[in-house]
Amino acid sequence: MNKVVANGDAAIEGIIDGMTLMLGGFGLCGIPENCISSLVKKGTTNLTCISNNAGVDDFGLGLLLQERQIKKMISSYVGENDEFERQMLSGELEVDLIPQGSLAERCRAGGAGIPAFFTPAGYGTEVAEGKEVREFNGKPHILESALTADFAIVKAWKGDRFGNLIFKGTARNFNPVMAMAGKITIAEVEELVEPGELNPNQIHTPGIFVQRIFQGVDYEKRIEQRTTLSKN
Amino acid sequence: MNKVVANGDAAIEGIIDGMTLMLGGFGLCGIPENCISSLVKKGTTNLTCISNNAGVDDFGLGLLLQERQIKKMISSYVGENDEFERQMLSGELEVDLIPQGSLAERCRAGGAGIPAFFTPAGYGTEVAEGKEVREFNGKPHILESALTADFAIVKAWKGDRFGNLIFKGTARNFNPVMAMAGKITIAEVEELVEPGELNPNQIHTPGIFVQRIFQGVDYEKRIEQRTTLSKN
Amino acid sequence: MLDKVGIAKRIAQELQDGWYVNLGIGIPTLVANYIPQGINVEFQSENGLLGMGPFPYDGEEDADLINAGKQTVTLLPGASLFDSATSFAMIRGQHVQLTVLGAMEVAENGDIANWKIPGRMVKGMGGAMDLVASAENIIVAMMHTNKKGESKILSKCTLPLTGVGCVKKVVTNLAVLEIINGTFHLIERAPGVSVEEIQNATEGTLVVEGEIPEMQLD
Amino acid sequence: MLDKVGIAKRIAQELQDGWYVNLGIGIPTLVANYIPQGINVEFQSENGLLGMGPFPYDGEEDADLINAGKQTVTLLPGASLFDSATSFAMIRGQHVQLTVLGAMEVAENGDIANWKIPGRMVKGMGGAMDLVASAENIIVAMMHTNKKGESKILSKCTLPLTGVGCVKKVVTNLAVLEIINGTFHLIERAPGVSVEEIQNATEGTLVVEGEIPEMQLD
Repeated sequence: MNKVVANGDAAIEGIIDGMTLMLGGFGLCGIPENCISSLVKKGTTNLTCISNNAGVDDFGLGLLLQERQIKKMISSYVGENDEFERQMLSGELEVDLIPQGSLAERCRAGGAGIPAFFTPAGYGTEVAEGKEVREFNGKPHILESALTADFAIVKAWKGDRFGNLIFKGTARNFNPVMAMAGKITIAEVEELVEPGELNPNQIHTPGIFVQRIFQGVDYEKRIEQRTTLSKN
Repeated sequence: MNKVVANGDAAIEGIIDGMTLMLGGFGLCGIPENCISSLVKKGTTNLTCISNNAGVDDFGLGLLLQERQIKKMISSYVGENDEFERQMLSGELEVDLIPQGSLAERCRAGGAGIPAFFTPAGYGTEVAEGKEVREFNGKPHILESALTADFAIVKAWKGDRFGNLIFKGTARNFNPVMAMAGKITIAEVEELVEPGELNPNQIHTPGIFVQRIFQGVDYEKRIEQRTTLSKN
Repeated sequence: MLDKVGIAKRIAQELQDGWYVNLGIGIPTLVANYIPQGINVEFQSENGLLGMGPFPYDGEEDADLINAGKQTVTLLPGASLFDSATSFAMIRGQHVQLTVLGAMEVAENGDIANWKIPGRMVKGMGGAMDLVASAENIIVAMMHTNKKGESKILSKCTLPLTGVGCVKKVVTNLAVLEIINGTFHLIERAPGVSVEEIQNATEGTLVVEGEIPEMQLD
Repeated sequence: MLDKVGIAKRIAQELQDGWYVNLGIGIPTLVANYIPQGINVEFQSENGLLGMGPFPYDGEEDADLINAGKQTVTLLPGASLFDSATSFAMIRGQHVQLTVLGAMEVAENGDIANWKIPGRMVKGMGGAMDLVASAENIIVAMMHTNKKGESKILSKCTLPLTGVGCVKKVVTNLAVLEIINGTFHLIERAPGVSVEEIQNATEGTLVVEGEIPEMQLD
């Protein structure tokens, strides 16, 4: 059950041009910084990236956008990234925008063997185009399909050699559902411990969903909007 | 945000004849013992009970069966209860048997605003009768609908006044998904604490899903199959 | 006429004790600052947090604790953290009693547009489509007109929709409007604003019945 | 001929290092006792537990820690606990590499029946329908014949089905069978059991090709 790999470079082995990746995080919170760096270094291109956001110009997925490694983004919100907007409006980058709740649920469905489900979100909007509409309890819903990925890359706070993960604060976000939906799931963690050190009752992502794990280094954990109150 | 009620009797206020209830637990593990006692005492009848199992003859939901308070059971497995089998085979009790995973997912769906989803479980069996079949990735699936209840009654280990819950061991089982699916959700807990005492990162059921909470008494926590090893 | 704070204050009057509330980015966020006395509400942030508190003190900010606007926040006692699927289970499952969000346009049939300007701005819908499609109780916080003075309270939305027929109440810098049977109904005027001013700023059908009271703020 | 322990031992030979395995009630449960040396597997119990260990010592049993058979169990280092929806997400999502379960009947087209005898016994399917519909890799552990000596390895199931076309391998007290293109194929004989005995005990179509080896246990 030992799933430990050395580092980000080793973790992303097997990711090749044209693959579909899921990357956890909300904004810059809870993103797999080490694996993103390794992907930039490796130069893999034509990637389809499923991630709630696209980072900022010089951090997170923005780094892969800068290098033109991403062919298509599947996200719910892509503001706060000028390069993204430029590539999108110019048509260089394909973009599939999905309601955030549908994105989360579609990832979970992909991991849970639910090929499709009905949701009210997006009915009557361009999101519903080409999708089946059905009424339940007098309310129209659209049929959304599961999402899966060749690799899911998530970031956790603590993890053990078996791949059990615990997240911290709102850095949890999409990470647990994406961990479920990867054909291969890579977890980078701030602290890697031995099996038995994490309380079984407090594990957010059971190790069964994780195939590779490593302790990341040099986390910047950049804050997008530093909002504070003065103590005076 | 104070959701505390005095006890089981107060918690079940508003449950009337003919209602649909969800009751957490797997076998006798993690069942809401106090509320079941209060329901027996109150004598509410014609209940539809959604619960993975039906207890044993003299404990758990078996107590409600003995008193003929249950009109219909919606469960996945009902062995180990002679009175249940007798009422079922004689036609006194309606029974809807559902695959365990579909039962869990249908409760979650009910709580999550997903009116229906596709699953492979039950395809080609009597469970699929009257249900839509659709192929995804070359594999037939059936459409299952969400379950909700007038009241969901769950049992947790610890809870706070806001309704946040932490479960222990495998007593978690159906409790979190049923907590989501009740129009009114009652939680009975072994230990009731003040908001702030539970670690926000370790809460299994956020308080938003819970409307009433109380600290139960006299938990018997009966063991159905006491399997042990000798120390020698 | 109200400023953004005024709009937030007026919306805060709608809060009821024990409600779980989701506040969108912008004006809606300000509502948290004006909760009426004696009312306890909990704020849900769709990135996975219930029981959101104020911004942290200088130096105490935590990169792992942000709200849906990516701002650093704190947790109040009784808070809980969860993943995105659970968060939207709360929203889609109608466990959140009130959703407050901004809009570019609202139409008299309850349609709302707030996520895209074709060919120009594409930020994405984030959680807005889930919120508007699911919530029983939506209040839109917005300016009555755009920078050119054109009405954003319309007979029909011109921008790509976020949701259809879902808005029931709108609080603008000029008025409180309710949508009933496919028309806007004027409920309250902002301090010092006349019914005529509101009528002139409203492109959609506006029903004015009887005396329209002025908002009572503070 | 094998006893129940023998069947469990033979199935244990199928385990591969790193697999997550769900063992049904009855004979399948015994498989956990015969894991080959050098192989690490983790057992999933569908009531919400991964990393299931042996029974507790006398006096150390915990009512809050049971397996899907309602037996008291323990946790191994690296175990995790979760709710029923997550548990079946693992199963339905094919994260479990091997499912071992019992059956009343198996048919040559891969159908399985194990949950109901009309008018007589109705225990319910529990998690079996989810398991058989989802698992890529299912081994059925069963007796080749019933108490009356009638075959349970059939051309067509007579009892209500649990799943269709899902069984690929069957280990009985007499033989190891594989289902390939709608027929049973005899792979191994139990010690001391002849091909003819197996043929006589098998109602379904049985393909016997070449020399059939005897199982190697221990």
